[in-house]
Amino acid sequence: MVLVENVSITYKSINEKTQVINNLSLKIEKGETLVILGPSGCGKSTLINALAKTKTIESGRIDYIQDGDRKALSSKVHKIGIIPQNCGLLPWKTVMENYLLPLKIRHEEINNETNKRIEEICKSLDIIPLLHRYPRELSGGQVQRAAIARAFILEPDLLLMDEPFSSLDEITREEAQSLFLKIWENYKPTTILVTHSIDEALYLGSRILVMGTNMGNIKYQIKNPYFGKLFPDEVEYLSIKRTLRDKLKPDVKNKVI
Amino acid sequence: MVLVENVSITYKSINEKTQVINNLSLKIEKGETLVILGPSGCGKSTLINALAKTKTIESGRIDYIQDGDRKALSSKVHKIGIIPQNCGLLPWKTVMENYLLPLKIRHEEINNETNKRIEEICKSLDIIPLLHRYPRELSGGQVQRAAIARAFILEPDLLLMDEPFSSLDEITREEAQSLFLKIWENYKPTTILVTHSIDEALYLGSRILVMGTNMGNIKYQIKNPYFGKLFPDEVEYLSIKRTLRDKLKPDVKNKVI
Amino acid sequence: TTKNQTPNETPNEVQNETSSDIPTQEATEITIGMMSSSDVIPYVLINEIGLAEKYNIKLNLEVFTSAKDRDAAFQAEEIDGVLTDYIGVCMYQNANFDVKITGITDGDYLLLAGKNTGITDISQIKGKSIAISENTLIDYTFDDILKNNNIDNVDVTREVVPRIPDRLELLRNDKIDLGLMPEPFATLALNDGAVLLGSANEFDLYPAVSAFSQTVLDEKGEAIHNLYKAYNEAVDYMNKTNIRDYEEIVVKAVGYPEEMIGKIEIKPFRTSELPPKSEIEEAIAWASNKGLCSSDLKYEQMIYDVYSE
Amino acid sequence: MRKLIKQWEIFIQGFLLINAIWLISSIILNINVVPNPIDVYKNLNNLFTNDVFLHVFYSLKRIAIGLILSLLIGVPIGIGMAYSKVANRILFPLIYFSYPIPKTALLPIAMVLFGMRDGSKILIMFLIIVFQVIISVRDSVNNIDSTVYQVIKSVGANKLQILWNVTLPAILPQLLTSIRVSLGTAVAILFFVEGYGTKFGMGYYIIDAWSRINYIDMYIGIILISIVGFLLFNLIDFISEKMCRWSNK
Amino acid sequence: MRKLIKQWEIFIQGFLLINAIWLISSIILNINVVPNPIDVYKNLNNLFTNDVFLHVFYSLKRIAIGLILSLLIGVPIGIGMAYSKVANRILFPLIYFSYPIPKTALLPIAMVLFGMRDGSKILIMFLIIVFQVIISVRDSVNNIDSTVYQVIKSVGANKLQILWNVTLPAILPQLLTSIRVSLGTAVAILFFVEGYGTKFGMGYYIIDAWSRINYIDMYIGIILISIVGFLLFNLIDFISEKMCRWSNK
Ligand SMILES: Nc1ncnc2c1ncn2[C@@H]1O[C@H](COP(=O)(O)OP(=O)(O)OP(=O)(O)O)[C@@H](O)[C@H]1O
Ligand SMILES: Nc1ncnc2c1ncn2[C@@H]1O[C@H](COP(=O)(O)OP(=O)(O)OP(=O)(O)O)[C@@H](O)[C@H]1O
Ligand SMILES: [Mg+2]
Ligand SMILES: [Mg+2]
Repeated sequence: MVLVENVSITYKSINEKTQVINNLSLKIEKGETLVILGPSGCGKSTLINALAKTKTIESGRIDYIQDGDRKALSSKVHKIGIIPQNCGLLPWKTVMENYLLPLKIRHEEINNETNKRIEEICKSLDIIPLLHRYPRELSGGQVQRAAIARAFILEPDLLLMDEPFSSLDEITREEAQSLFLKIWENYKPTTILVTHSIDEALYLGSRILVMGTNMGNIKYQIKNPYFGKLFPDEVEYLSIKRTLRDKLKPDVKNKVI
Repeated sequence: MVLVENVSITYKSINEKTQVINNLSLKIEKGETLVILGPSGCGKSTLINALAKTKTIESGRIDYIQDGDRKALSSKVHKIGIIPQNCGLLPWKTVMENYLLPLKIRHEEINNETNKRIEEICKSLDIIPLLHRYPRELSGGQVQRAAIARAFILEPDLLLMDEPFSSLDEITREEAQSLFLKIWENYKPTTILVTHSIDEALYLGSRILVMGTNMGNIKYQIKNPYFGKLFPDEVEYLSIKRTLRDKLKPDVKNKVI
Repeated sequence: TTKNQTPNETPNEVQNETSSDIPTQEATEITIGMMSSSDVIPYVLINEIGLAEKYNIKLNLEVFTSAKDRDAAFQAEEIDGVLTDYIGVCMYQNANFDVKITGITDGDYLLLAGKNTGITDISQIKGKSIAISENTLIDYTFDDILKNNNIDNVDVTREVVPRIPDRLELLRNDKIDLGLMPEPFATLALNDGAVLLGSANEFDLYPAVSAFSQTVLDEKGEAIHNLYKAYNEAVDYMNKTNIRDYEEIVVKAVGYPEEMIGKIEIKPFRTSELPPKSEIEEAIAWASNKGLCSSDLKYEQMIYDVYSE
Repeated sequence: MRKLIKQWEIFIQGFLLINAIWLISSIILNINVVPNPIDVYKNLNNLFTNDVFLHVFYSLKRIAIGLILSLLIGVPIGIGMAYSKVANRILFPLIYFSYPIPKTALLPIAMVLFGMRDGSKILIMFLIIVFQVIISVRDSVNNIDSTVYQVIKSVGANKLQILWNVTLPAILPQLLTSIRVSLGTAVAILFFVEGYGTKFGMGYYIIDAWSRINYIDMYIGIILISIVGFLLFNLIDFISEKMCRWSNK
Repeated sequence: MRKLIKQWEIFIQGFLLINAIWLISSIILNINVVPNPIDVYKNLNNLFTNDVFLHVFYSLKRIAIGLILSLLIGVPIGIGMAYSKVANRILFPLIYFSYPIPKTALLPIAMVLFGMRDGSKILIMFLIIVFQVIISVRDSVNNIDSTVYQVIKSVGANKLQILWNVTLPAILPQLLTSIRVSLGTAVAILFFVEGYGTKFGMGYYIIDAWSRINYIDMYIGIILISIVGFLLFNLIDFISEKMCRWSNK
């Protein structure tokens, strides 16, 4: 379980200080897939980066509770996998080397089984012919698929995904989504997924959370009954969809002013 | 009218030569908005870059015909606006400076009217408070909106957009899309839009084109009767959608092998 | 031509002749730092004609291209002694580096005028420019030449050019009017048309000396004494032998251009002795006047007699 | 204002640190080539009787002209080599052959051609620095990510506009590094070129003291040159901060 | 194979070009500090009677040790200054103060400490180059885009792993530039440090000829040093090509 308590995050530039998240508290259960929706610029990526320990928080704490044992979430102790919004492949390593690096850093043995897993994931994402290319020789969607594969290969305890499917065509996206579900079924990583697609949120999120524009406030939360179900044709599905859409709209008071 | 004739494009690296587009011919009518769909990595961005003159073509020609006068398409003669997949904002210029640069290069007077237009577009895209920031101080979606605004401000004759709305939440995206339609209504730029969303294709494309995986072949083309119509609830709409989805799927022979 | 003769023919004979008294104990090593000039000829000959073995010393000649480098090495005790001059020793003393003059060396410094300057006599140098180094024996020598010719030195523009080859080049290319140069540069300039106006030796000024640090003198006194014996023998050899017999050695050591072989002339050298007191005192006066040393410096502090035994 | 105070703090702290190291090593080594800093500072007034400002002024003038000339000529050549295949083909071997030539060995030529005043001094300085500038500009232009050109090329910018709006800002951080490095080189070259044909300059001051074996004065000169160098480096840092605000971390 | 032929083509073309320029200027200037290249080449056999390989070998040895030492010490210091606030606070003023000191003025100290053989030579070379390396490494680490650290930090890499997998590859192109520049500097310093305490080295060869006013020999030495330099630069280009395949354009 990941516990985010009273977290505030600011960006500092020379003459400005922008507070992006103020006093956010959040609980992510073990094995849950939490989807975060929110208007552009509300602080979703910032939160993901804070969880991945790549953005320092100003105040508050982020803890990881395992078997009743509460520890500060740490990338050294806990296995965190991230797909950043810019994909984060190292340009000087081939796709394959990019995969092997996190495994090497975590001192994971690369045995037959690992190789088989890597191959399977790469096959599902259709990137086998790209494994020996450098990132700048890939198309936008190929980079994204490569980043997805890297995160999945790591088998992290905490999986953070920032708009991972945004540059994929519908077919490829569905394949990637179902791959995620398969992997999640397999060993149930705690997952946080940022997306802009309400359909995707309803398909992949066991819980859905809508952030507001106001310093990372949580406007709305819902347990999702349609988790893992593709194209449910129910009336209630459409009504949930509509609610989420409404919640995504800017606050009325902002509109009036 | 833009005429693409027998165009072939290859990428060269030290020991490899990858042909991406082979012998593609294409005609884009003046004032048309052509949407290109296609599986990830099929060569859409490559084509866009070739049209923008930022990727040299190996053979073939790309011409622009105006009033019966046929000339090679040239960024010096013709006004080309582009939103590349990575947005292409110059990191050392603020958002505002990024807008003014293309205008300055094209020697356009920056009068009251221009200022008003800039303000209007920025207001619609909700980026007024970001105008004095540098690109690295923006969120993913904000960068994308800034890039959209830059292309719209230029009022180009040929507007090239490579997945311009992919990082926007649904509400912002719809606003951006309707802004595009408004601008298009206004002075009818010839537009090529690459997208992964079939809905978006049907909303924004007067013609839709599906590229295959095989060296940029055109698998399918359709005049779109639903151009500019949001959420049409017709049976035929759904059937077109289904057709497009099918066409996006990899070729059967690939599947079998 | 002379070029093809074996230059070591004569030296070998000397070696054979002297190899009879084979040294019993190991030869003491003496390293001397020097810059290429005709002063070094006897030292080179000590090695070349086998005098080093005879006097049981191992003489290393370390050639420097800049006086600053040489001084640095001297202070670092990398070398035992140097070929320097009165002014140099004054400055060593002033820097609390106890260096003693142990002998004189021979070599002349020629005042030359560029071929296109129209100067033919030293009285015409008023208002002209000279390439010179500051606070060195050249500086001192120039002043001395002027004084001996009763010329007020204020009227000559002194341009500091540290490297002698550069001075020669400036003189050759009419960028400067005058130069004061040792061999072999003087000969080269003369060959090129420069006009000789005067020289140091002409007024019996021999400012160049060999010197050792007091520490080394204490440690290797015996060997240094032998060195001067060898030096004197080398000078005898030079003065008695036809220059053509050892010309190649001279050309190499001094750095004459090869085409000078067969034309080189050398004045007779003097055997080593301590410089006269009056000259040293004059040099001290000059140096202290320039602020290079204290006027309290005494002749006795500056010299060391290795010939006493 | 607070920034200024901090700058001074760093200056003083660094200065004290250097002097502490110096003091300790002069005590440990106990050789007269490393004089005790206290002795040196006791004689600091030498500096002011010695036209310190003239020395600094002359040196700065030479550095400024040498550096600016090198940039004016080196930057365009470097960019040209990176962009133009033809220019590269001609210039690349020329530069690779002439860069290793020890420029100080060309002093006779420089003196004969430009005299022994500032002309030849600046020529030598220029010849040494310009290659450093050319190489680093060429390399940094080659390392620019080609995607930044996309938009500006698509609006039909000409070469000059691309240069001004993309190439120069993109290489600016490396260019500033190169200027820092060149500045250090330029100061060091003073020591060579002020050894002849002048009586002014910080380099002259040090060489003169050295040839007089006056280590106290020599170290006074070194202190002077190191303070002036420090201030120049800080000036570049200041410029760099103003000009690279966009990448400020 | 074809590449090799092309390399040779460039080599020969550049060599001829340089010699053409030289020939023309020797004719125009008509001063004996610029001898006619034809006279020089006529005497080229001097080189081989003069232990050319020993000269090259000694110089290369000094350059190699000096450069490698500078890299071994300069790269970690530069990285340390960029990453650690404390290290930067202490080192930054120290370096800004000591970079401008003309290192050649420290020769007396270098000789006292390391003798007048290769020890002091390499020390002087090291002192000159290490600052260039420190400054450029520090600046290039500071210019690394912080987003490249994201993924590696999130998997809990330690400092060393980050260094090896991100920092070093990220600065590699600039580091290679810095090595190119330093190499040029190192070759030029030969000319200073081989002026004392040795009878071997390309610098010695040139200085010796210079002080004998033997311009023919001096130019032979310059040709030698420039060919060796050219080959060294090409070696670095070769390494650079192998190591930066990912950014190859
Ligand atoms: N620099 C390069 N070197 C080699 N191959 C490249 C390079 N850039 C792109 N490619 C290849 O060219 C093909 C087309 O790339 P392009 O970027 O045009 O695809 P795309 O249709 O835009 O895909 P996406 O939807 O993923 O953005 C891809 O298969 C890609 O791997
Ligand atoms: N380096 C920075 N300096 C200042 N402000 C920043 C910086 N990075 C991000 N911001 C601001 O912080 C806010 C949150 O950014 P963040 O990237 O978290 O948004 P987001 O929710 O991920 O948006 P998107 O959906 O567009 O990716 C934005 O308003 C952005 O302008
Ligand atoms: Mg984001
Ligand atoms: Mg693309």
